[in-house]
Amino acid sequence: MSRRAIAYLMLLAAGLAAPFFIYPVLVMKVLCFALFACAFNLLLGYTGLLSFGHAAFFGAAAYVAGHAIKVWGLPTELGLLAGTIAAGALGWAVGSLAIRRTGIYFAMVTLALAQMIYFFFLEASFTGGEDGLQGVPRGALLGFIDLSNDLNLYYFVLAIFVFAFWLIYRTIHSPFGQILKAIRENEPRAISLGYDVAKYKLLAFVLSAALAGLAGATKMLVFKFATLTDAHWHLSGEVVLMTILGGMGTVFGPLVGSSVIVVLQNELADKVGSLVTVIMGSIFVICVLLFRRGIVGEIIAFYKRMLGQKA
Amino acid sequence: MMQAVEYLRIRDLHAFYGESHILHGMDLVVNSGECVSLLGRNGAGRTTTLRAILGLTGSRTGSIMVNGHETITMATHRIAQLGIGYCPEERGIYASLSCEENLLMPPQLSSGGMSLDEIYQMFPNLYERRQSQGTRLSGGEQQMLAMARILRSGARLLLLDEVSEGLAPVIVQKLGEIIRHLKEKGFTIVLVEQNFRFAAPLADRMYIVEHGRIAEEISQGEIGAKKELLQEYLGV
Amino acid sequence: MADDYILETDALVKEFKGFVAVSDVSLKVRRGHIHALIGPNGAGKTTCFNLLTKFLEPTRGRIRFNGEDITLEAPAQIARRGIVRSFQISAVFPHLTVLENVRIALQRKLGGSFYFWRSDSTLSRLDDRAIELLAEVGLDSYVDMVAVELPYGRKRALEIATTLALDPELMLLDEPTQGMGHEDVDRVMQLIKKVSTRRTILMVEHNMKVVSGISDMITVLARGAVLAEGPYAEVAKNPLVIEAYMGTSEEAAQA
Amino acid sequence: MTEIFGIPIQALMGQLMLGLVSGSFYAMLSLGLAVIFGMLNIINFAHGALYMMGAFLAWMGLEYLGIGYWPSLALAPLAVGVFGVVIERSMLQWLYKLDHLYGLLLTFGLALVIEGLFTNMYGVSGQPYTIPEELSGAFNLGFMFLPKYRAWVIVASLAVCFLTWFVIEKTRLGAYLRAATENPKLTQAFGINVPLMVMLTYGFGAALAGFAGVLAAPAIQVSSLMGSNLIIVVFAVVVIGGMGSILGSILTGLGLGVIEGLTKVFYPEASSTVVFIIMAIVLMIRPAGLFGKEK
Amino acid sequence: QAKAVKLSDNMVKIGVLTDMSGVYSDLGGQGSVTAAQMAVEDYIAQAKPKFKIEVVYADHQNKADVGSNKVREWYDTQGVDMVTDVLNSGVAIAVAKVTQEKNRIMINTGAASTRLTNEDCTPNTVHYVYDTYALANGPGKAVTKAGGDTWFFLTADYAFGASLEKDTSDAVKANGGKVLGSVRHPLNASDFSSFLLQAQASKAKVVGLANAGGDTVNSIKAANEFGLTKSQRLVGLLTTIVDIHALGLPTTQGMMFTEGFYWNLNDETRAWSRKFFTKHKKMPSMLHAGTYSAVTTYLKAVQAAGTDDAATVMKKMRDTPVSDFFAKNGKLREDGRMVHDMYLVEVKKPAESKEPWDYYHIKAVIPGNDAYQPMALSRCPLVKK
Ligand SMILES: Nc1ncnc2c1ncn2[C@@H]1O[C@H](COP(=O)(O)OP(=O)(O)OP(=O)(O)O)[C@@H](O)[C@H]1O
Ligand SMILES: Nc1ncnc2c1ncn2[C@@H]1O[C@H](COP(=O)(O)OP(=O)(O)OP(=O)(O)O)[C@@H](O)[C@H]1O
Ligand SMILES: [Mg+2]
Ligand SMILES: [Mg+2]
Repeated sequence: MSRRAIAYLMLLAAGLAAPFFIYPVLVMKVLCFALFACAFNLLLGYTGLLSFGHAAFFGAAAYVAGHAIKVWGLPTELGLLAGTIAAGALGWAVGSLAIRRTGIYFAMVTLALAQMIYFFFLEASFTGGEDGLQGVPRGALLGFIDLSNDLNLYYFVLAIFVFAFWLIYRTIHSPFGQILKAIRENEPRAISLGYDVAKYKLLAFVLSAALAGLAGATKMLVFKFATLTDAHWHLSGEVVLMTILGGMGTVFGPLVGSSVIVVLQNELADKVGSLVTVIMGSIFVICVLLFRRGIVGEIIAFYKRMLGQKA
Repeated sequence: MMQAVEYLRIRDLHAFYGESHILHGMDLVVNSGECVSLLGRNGAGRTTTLRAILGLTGSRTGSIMVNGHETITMATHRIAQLGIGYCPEERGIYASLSCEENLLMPPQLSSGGMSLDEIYQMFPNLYERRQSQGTRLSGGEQQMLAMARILRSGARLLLLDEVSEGLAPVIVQKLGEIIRHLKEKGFTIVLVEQNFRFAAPLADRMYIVEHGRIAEEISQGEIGAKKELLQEYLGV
Repeated sequence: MADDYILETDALVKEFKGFVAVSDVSLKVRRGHIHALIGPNGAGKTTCFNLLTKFLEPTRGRIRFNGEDITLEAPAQIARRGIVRSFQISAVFPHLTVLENVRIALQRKLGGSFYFWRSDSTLSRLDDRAIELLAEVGLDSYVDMVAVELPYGRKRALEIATTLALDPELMLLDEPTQGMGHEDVDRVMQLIKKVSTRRTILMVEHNMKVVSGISDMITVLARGAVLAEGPYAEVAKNPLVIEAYMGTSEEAAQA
Repeated sequence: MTEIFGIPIQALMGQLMLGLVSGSFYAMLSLGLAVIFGMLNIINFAHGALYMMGAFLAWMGLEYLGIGYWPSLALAPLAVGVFGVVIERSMLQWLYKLDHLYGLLLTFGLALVIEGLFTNMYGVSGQPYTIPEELSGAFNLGFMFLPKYRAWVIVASLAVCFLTWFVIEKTRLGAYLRAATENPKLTQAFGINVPLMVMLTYGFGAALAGFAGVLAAPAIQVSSLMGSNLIIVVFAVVVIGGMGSILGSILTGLGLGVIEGLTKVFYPEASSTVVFIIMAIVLMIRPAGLFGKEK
Repeated sequence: QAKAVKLSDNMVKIGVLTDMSGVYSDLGGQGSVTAAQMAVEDYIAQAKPKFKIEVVYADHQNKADVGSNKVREWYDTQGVDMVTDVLNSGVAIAVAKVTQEKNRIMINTGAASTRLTNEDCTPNTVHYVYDTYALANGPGKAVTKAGGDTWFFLTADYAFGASLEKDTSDAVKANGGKVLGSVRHPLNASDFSSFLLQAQASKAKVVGLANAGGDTVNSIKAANEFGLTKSQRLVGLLTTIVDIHALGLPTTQGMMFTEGFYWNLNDETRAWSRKFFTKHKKMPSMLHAGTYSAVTTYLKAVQAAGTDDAATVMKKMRDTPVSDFFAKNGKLREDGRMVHDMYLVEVKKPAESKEPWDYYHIKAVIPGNDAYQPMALSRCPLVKK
């Protein structure tokens, strides 16, 4: 077995054992944000597109899934699916407009469209405004596994995460992923080779949006509510930070980055009082100045240097 | 004849891009009013030498004397202010400035630069396209602009990197005349060239660069005699 | 025979805010030829290329490829028809390896580029073909190098290999030898000659050695319009061309 | 009385006037952002925090040192400018060669730190700053009472904007600035002291934000969060105007102020979203913004 | 000497969940934590209980997921028995659900939404200090009766804004007044002058500010600048002493609104507040005083019930009226509402203020039963009709 496979298996084992050592709801939250960041990284790290409105997909899926389960009484699985599809569809709409632009303008178009979506959620009655869509039942998986039990839910969430993570990994390392890389590297050249660049970008955008939606819907299920913070641009910014902090364009970076941020948010909550923003801010400053490649990126670079010296 | 005055003296110059070591102890001298050509294969380090003179590479060590000043520790703009004009390989035309603004951009370093009229006379193409955005010019027009731009500033030492590249033969021919003319006016010129036939008649001396150091020095008079050497190093 | 021409343009015009960069160019490129486009700087050669590949929209005029009107098609579509270009400023995928660069091009013919659920190891069957192509341009010893690290001349060679991978009917090369040393120029020249056997090549070139050495037909552009056309020997004697482009000195004429 | 869509024309004029006032703030702030983006290629997320600092410094000057409004108008921006220079030297200068993303992240972190520190010291509900004696009261314009202070804001901001535009677009210094923006290394190789220029530019951009802050202090509560609410709108303004375009951000700032003002009358709920709707539309039609140059 | 109490883990743990760094941090924040700690110290000193009491606190950063996750963790791993403060309605409702699920108690002293005691009521929720209905109802009635019978609203485009506006309008209409119009502004609007101009144009006698925090403060500031206060009366619907302190009396004089507590009401309130002031350097808001009172009430109930079992303690609290410096005639209803007297206040002129923080004239004491939503209108499923 290859070293890499062993590493993946060990991670999986850690994931399976985690709820017995760490508070499971916290781990679930980490997994949801990690999935969100991984989905985002698919776009930023591998396609070179910086979306500044990804929270819109996260939030939209949370609302749709919540509404579907709570009001329409859909089974949990279908509710999540509905949320994911809704996010993907929204991603398609936003994406088809946004991919006509590049760079900072792309980021701004996504931000603008996301703000409009946010405005819709603010005004729409089914979202409950700032009070949120609350009290969504977790339901039962396949009709008989009770998800209100945290441990049952945990393994369900873990399964979702592993599936999505695999899908992202697969996408990156697929023929499609190769083309994405080529587009990121030199777009005119990719066009001149006969690739319809817009279509590739759009598919990447939709995939990323749908997976971000899956993350949002799952988070909704864990906490049983969806609120406006889920669709706010602050969250769009946060996911950028998670990705960069962990290391963009690395497979594990977003996982690490989101864990750090979620755990910090949780841990600092009752320790530093009003200094929490100062501490978070300092972390970003330090990260940009000293660990530019992100945590995972720096580790990889260090590892490569070590290898280089030995060779 | 007057005793030749050293205008540029490079001793044991090492230069790096990040971790890659590109120049391995360059030594060369250019006298005032002289035209010296650096020849060599692709990637030999000629461009890097020019960039190192201006402090545009990564770190560098050794000694670079420009007109009697040691510049190895100076900031780029201070070096340039000693009277150096640089025409880069990639041309470096400013997209945000018009063709004419591009021409006017380099600040006056000393008196004795050419006037705008003189320059337009030399390069009529540029006059025609003077209102055009800099990077909208054709490849060759940009090349001319890059060359023309440094003639205004009053720089006495010109570092020219592949100036004949991408130009029509007529223009190349004219460029040769211009360089000859500049030499007459007393400019000191370092000419980095791929095009041996272009450089050979212009250069008073030639250095052949190989793996980041000087492999050979050939004076104008020796070209005929050292045909074989040139063949070996350059394939001409 | 009319359809002996693979590419025809019909009074092609491109204006930039009143400035006419290409005016009334009717170009005919014969199948199987190496056709050179030369002319003084700013004559409109690169612009012509941009029009042919639709990186720019023509102001007026038509473009026909194999007898079909392609004036209104998108750049990627034109590439899929078999017209592939190289760029005046080097264009590789800098952070992919040399092998991957070529594979990106090969992959298109394979189909399935949208299959994000499939493993990229399915691409390894393209490796042999890619290495073959790289060997043709003398890059077979650089297969695993990242493209940025290649010296300039090799990058141009890689670009040609990538273009060849698409097996284009018509190759457009914009100054393929610019910035190359003599040895490289010779090699690229031989390479172009070699690959031209099964296809048509339209190239822009200032290096007269290359132009005179391998081109079957030459079109001279000046100020956006066609100044002269014909084989090298004929064009080179044309006094208009000598004045506008070639110059008189022996040095410039054969550098 | 004449009416437009059910609104008396007089009231509408009043609203337009007010739109112009808030537009003045947008113009000043987006101008600073545009200058910084243009020169340093950095999307300065800390701009809102610098604006807040300007206001706070004015307030602190009055509270602790007894420095009045007029001296503050010069001193506070100066102090913010110096602070900007320190930031540039100590942090930003290492980021120029990198992607926009890093500058954005660093300044975002800085904004959090600065705002967090002020919150920690002064709470969030803010501090009052009274309008200087000379500017209290109002002009009767016939269709509305325009507080003198608001009129002063328009005048001051237009003056500052025009001056900045003139220097950058019409002077030699401006041409150096634009050249340095595009290719700093080469520009330096022509003998221009680019690092110095870059440093001063950031300082100047920061000072502009500080100046806007002092102008805002008497009009709104001086609070640690006053900038963070504004910053994202100001971004939108810069983008609509065309990244880096000086004239673009000034005109767009004023224009959007007016449009937002009208939205406040016809569909007030959407008044903070309208900017983004316009941004989306503009970018669809003119990819590089209204005044931006396409490459 | 206190009698022994049977506890699940021999300890009573109280969690203060609040906003420590965001927009509401002056209203609750560190002050709430201080108040809760004071309450515990005072209780230990007076009642000398046999059990240990501990206070923990956390910053929910105004994010419902951070808040509910923290509370969940408190309940699951730290044995917290009661959470308090919990301002921000989104967070509060989420926490209420968790509290019900885990069968603990939330005594909410911070959030404004009436949903806590209506649609989203639970047997484990106490809503202690105020809600939008009480804030709206008082001035709506009193001001209208006093001749301010035409109203215009400046409403934050959020659920709390809408419900403030609706409840006030109802009260205004019920008392013969008229609502001339309203304008909905986005949260954290940068400039209010435009909205105020519209209010001015309406010629209403009263302008109701159905917004909160920075928005209220900036509305009031602009209202002064545009001379609106000369011809119209400003009524804050969610205004607190924190806002008045931030703006100063010259700007706010003459405003009217409802408060749940005023430090300078009587000797008892002054005594407690001065003590609080020495610790917090600011006079208490109604949230701070309410949090102190809530913690004390809870501890007394635990002692009296002899257990920390949620249902039993809740029952004890329902059965025992609250009477302390914060609340006279306080009674906990079935829907979770703690009903107590509210105060209609008017802001003093600068000249009338005798000392720092001396800001209000008490215009009326609104008896709890008038102040809060009558049980008959309750939408809480727990209320048997
Ligand atoms: N920015 C850079 N980073 C790393 N390596 C570089 C960089 N620029 C150039 N090099 C390397 O330095 C070496 C010398 O390059 P240089 O550009 O000086 O060559 P040259 O002699 O001018 O050749 P050419 O004809 O290609 O211009 C080459 O191997 C090149 O790959
Ligand atoms: N986008 C544009 N906007 C305005 N003018 C342009 C634009 N592109 C090219 N031009 C002008 O059109 C003319 C033709 O340019 P083109 O690049 O086609 O020349 P070329 O023949 O390739 O020359 P060279 O051999 O120097 O590369 C030039 O004068 C150039 O300034
Ligand atoms: Mg070179
Ligand atoms: Mg060209």
